[in-house]
Amino acid sequence: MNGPGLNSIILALVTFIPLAGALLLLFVPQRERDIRVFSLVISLLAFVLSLHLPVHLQRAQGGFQYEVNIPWIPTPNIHYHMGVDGISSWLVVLTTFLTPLCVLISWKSIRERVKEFFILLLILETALIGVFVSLDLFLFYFFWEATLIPMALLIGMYGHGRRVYAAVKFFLYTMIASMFMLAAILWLYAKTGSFDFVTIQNAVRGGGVEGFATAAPWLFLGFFVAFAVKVPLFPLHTWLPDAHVEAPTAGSVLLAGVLLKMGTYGMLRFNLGLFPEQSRANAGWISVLALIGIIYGALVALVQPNMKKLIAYSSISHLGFVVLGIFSFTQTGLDGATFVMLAHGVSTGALFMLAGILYERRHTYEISEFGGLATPMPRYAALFLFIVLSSIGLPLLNGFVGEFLVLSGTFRTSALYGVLGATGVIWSACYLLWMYQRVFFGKVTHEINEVLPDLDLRERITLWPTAAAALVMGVAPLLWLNAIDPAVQSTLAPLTQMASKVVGR
Amino acid sequence: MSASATPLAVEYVRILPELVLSIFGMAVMVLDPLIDERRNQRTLGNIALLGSLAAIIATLYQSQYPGPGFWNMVNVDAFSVFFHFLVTTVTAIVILTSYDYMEVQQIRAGEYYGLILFGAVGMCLMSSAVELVLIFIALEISSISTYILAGFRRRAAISSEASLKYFLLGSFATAFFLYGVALMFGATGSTSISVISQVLRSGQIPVLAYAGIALMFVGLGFKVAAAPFHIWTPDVYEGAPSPVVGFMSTAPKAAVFAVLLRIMFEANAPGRLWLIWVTAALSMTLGNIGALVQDNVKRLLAYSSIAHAGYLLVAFAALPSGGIPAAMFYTASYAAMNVGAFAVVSHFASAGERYVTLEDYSGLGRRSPLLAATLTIFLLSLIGIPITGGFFAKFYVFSAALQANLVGLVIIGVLNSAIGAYYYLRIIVMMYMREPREEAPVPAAPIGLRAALTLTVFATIYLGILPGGVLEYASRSAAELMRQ
Amino acid sequence: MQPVATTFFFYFLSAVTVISGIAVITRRNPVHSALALIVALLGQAGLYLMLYAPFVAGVQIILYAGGIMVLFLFVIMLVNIERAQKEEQFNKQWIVGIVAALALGVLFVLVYMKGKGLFPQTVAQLPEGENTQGIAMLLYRDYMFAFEIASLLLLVAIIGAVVMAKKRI
Amino acid sequence: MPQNYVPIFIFVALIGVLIPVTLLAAKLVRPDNPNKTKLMPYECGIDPVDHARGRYTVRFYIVAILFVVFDVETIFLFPWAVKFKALGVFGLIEILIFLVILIVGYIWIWKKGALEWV
Amino acid sequence: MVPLSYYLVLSGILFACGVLGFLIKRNIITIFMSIELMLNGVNLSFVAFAAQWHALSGQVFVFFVMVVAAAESAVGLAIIIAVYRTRQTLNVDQINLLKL
Repeated sequence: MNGPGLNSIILALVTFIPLAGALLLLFVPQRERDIRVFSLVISLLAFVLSLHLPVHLQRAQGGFQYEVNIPWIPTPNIHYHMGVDGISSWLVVLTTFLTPLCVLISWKSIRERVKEFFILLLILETALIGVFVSLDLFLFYFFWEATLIPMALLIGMYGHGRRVYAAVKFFLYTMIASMFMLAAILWLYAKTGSFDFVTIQNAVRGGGVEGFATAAPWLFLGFFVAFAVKVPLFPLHTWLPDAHVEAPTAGSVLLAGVLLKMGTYGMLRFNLGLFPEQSRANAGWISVLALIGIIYGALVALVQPNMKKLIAYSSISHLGFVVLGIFSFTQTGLDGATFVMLAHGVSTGALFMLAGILYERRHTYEISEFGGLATPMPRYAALFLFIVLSSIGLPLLNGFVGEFLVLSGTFRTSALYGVLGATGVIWSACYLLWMYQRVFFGKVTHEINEVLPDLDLRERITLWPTAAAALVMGVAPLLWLNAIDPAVQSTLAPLTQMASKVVGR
Repeated sequence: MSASATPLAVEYVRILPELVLSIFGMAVMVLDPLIDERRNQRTLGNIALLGSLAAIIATLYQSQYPGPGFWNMVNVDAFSVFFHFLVTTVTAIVILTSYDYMEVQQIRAGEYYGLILFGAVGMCLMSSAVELVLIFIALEISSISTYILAGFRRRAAISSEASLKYFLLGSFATAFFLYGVALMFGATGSTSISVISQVLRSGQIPVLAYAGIALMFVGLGFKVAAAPFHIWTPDVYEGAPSPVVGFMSTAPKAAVFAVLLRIMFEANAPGRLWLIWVTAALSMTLGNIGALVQDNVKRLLAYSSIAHAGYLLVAFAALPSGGIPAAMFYTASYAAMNVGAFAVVSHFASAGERYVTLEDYSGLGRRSPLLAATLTIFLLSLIGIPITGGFFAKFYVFSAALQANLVGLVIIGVLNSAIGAYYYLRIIVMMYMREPREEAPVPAAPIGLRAALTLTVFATIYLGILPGGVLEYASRSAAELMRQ
Repeated sequence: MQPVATTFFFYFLSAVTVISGIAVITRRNPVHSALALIVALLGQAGLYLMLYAPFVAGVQIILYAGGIMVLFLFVIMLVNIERAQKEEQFNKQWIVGIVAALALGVLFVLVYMKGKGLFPQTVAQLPEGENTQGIAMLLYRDYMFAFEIASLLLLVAIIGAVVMAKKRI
Repeated sequence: MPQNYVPIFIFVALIGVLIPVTLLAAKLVRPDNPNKTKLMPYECGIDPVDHARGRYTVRFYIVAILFVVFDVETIFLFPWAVKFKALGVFGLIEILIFLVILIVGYIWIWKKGALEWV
Repeated sequence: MVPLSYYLVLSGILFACGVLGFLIKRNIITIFMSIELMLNGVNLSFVAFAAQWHALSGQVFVFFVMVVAAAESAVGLAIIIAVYRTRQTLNVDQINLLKL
């Protein structure tokens, strides 16, 4: 616990301000303008407060900071235990950074049932932050489930075409997978008698848990399946394209920006944290799955007629990088993976916003509908190019730093995976630039495109922060890596000792 | 407890809730023909509500005088007070919901409230009786009153058919239960549970006891709608009036589970594991699969109650120390969510129970957002989403089973609750994501229903956020139960 | 003095009971099966007498044969049975019935075989002089609470029957 | 089989023999050549329109139920009557409670109009 | 003297008869009669065990079983009449409004 006062209650504040905002929204009168302004203020407040987290984080101290640990339910001894380290503090900032932008982007696009929309959005934000800050397995599972309902309702109520199918598919995929995680958590509780992540981690490392050796592979799989569905890893990814195409813009931004990171964060925290030797044993086939994800995602994106689906498959392939980085078990690999998580959140979030803006004008995502948009909408085209370059991985922008670190880490463990991963960078360049060329360059094919209005003030305000963040992350990654490095150090500690035992170096 | 001719005054206190309920029941019954037509429904309803609230107070008062009563027929301890409180609160909520159900369906009957109160007497008695004779008679009172209540929608043909099916299978089950009691009496020479448990714990267990337990389990399995004997549940739940179904699916089920707990654990029934294991697994799977194909909401909730009976039976297979509190907690949280769900269903069904199929529920989120929101909370609790009571109920049951390392059963349970999520989700999807078929707004929820819903929602959420207190009480009563 | 030929009476009465029991199931006309049931009940009353339970035999005759069967015959009269007779008597699940009966038979034979040693071979003499008095003391002392609750059960039965039977209440 | 029941058995045996014998004897002795008109039920000249066994009304049934329930009530009184001296005042209170509950049932039936023979 | 187990076998047979009747008969009243038959089987075994354990409580239990059977039959037959009034038939297979 570092210092009384703000530090002790900051986590509770950041997590539950959006929820309080959502409840207050119930009493705000039905006028749409007030609702939108009110939710914008709430999300900005949460963002400012969350900035406090990385700034005051003591670099030297490896463990969790701003810890709060209050017993909540005595009988199965569940504690309200929250804490943040380098990785999760920045993920919280990513969430609070994207939510105000979502509120701004859906200023005009949401017409009816506005109040319910913003209530669901704020509840979703609370649940997402909760996932990243909770250290009690039960609390983690509680927030993990709590993200399902608002997201499913957002897709189901405000989406386009086949929204019900997409919402049900999304809900069921995650629900059934998380049942396995629940079974694993139950088993751990039955054997160690507590839900607390830290105590379980010590018990596991101490070897005190009886029957752990036999059950460990199943427990690892239980956790891994739930996270793999969320990432999404190759075989379990089919829900993502449907969910993205049908979700409203704000929903896709949060879905791609943060929900996918819950899966990778879970792998980093729980799979690596609790089962180091299992993760090393399974690293082989998981990395293969990640590689397939990268290449398959990129190839399918290449042929997509629908712009939003293309971006969805691009995020599958980018997340493949993250998983590759995590299971390379090297310091740089894990640093890179965390950095790609943050960078991907910013750039893909921006890409979905851009697609949303286009949808507001033409109510379609089909690339064939657009052609030569550079002439009527020059500013929009420039921004779009900037974001595309950042997500491709142009040096001096955020994509490059992350992918470079991941690839260098992967090369160290196995050169073959490194090479195959590198092709992913080329593929992403192909489909994104080709899409950009078809949409923006050449002469205007459809006459109604001539008169499309360019970005208005509100849209510019939403997009500029993401562009600025992409640039700053590209130029000065150390701001982020200083916080991430010690956290990665502490997660990697058991693995490296174990590695030295195994490899003997 | 007096060996003398007459029981002490304190023993009358030990049956106070039953006395209060039957006095109010008789008052409602006699007043019905005396009061004139119009005002009769509301005043009788109020009297009945007063009766159930008085019974709740009587239960709290009774809880200060634990101990046996009436020559060891009745034994008041933390276990029976828990179920008394549960049954009386469920009765109060059902009476609240049926105020307006009666007017909407134009069923003009004072006996409805009388029968509910008499049924409640039977159920309360079942939880505190330790003598098989008394258990049998209490079981009969509660079953007969539910048979009649099931057939109360006299104009609808399916209602009388529902009560006929319920009656035939119910008396069939009672005959099996009786045969089990006869064999147990033959094996141990007495019908009082404490004597039976002594005999079973002491010497070699006579072979008759195995057959006796099996037959008793068959008989009670019918009443609780566990799997191999669940055929009647969907038809009866569809035919009977909705508030009655809410009553029927929670209170008598909780009372029968109390009896099962006493017989299985207190009487330390022999060879019970594989019997329960099979029934639990069967009812979970059949309940869930059956519910997947339903389009009538009441039938869907009937199959879901079969599945939940399966989850509850998983707690029976666990060790007594972990199993009993889990089972008690499960009955409490299941009662809260199911009564609430059926209260909302009874309001949506409106006159003549027309709107009962899934299509009728489309777009309800827009037509009456408040009621749809409460139904969603109950459905989420039935699925087992964390902040609701349903989650902790399943959680305790599965962790109790895990402690008795019944891993196979837990896996079936976890998979089933995953499948279960689908058909509850269909209702939520219908309500929120479909356009409403007809624009007629659903009438606003009247006072009685509003009060009932606030109570049940509060109970579901309370059990979801602070389950510690209830579970603490349950494990204390379990320890007490096991000490005898 | 050893009673004259008890085993004969036992076999006679059990034969009567079993045959009329089967007749109840197999007869097409419900009135015939009702009469067969009455004969079975009377045979059973005789068996109770053999088991030194005169009070229970008396109640059986008055209540069962006298009360319930009267009710059955009333209802059969109420429902015109001509149409009922023409309809096919046995529904399709007779296989299920046979299987269930066999299962129960196996269960009882198993119990009987296993439990053979358990029961004393002969039925001990029981002074049936004060049988009813003994039951009375038991009924109004030990089972007093069950007795009071039974009155409540009868009350519920009255309400139920009248509510269901009358056309408009 | 305790002996003092032998007279009952003789009585039952006698009934069992006498009734069938009388019926059989009458059947054997009387002339028997049925033809259609003779078998028609005699309805003082008008030809019958419906089969003999007409439908009873429900009223009969309600009376039958009440008979059964109050029959059970009397059977409960029977053992009490045998030992009411030993049971004493407490026994009396017990029976009074029992009777009061059933009288409440009776009043309810009466007020309900189930007994009217309309 | 007749050994007690003969009575048990007899009660087993009666119970099995009742179950058989319940499952195969079509007319509801006959089904209801077979339930009464099952209850009689149970009563017989109760009295037999009461004789064996010299406990009158068995006979009191039988007495209560008969009382309950009377109450149940009164209610059951009322329900049968209610069903008959709405459906004009007592054939179990035709009363199938509530199919899946």
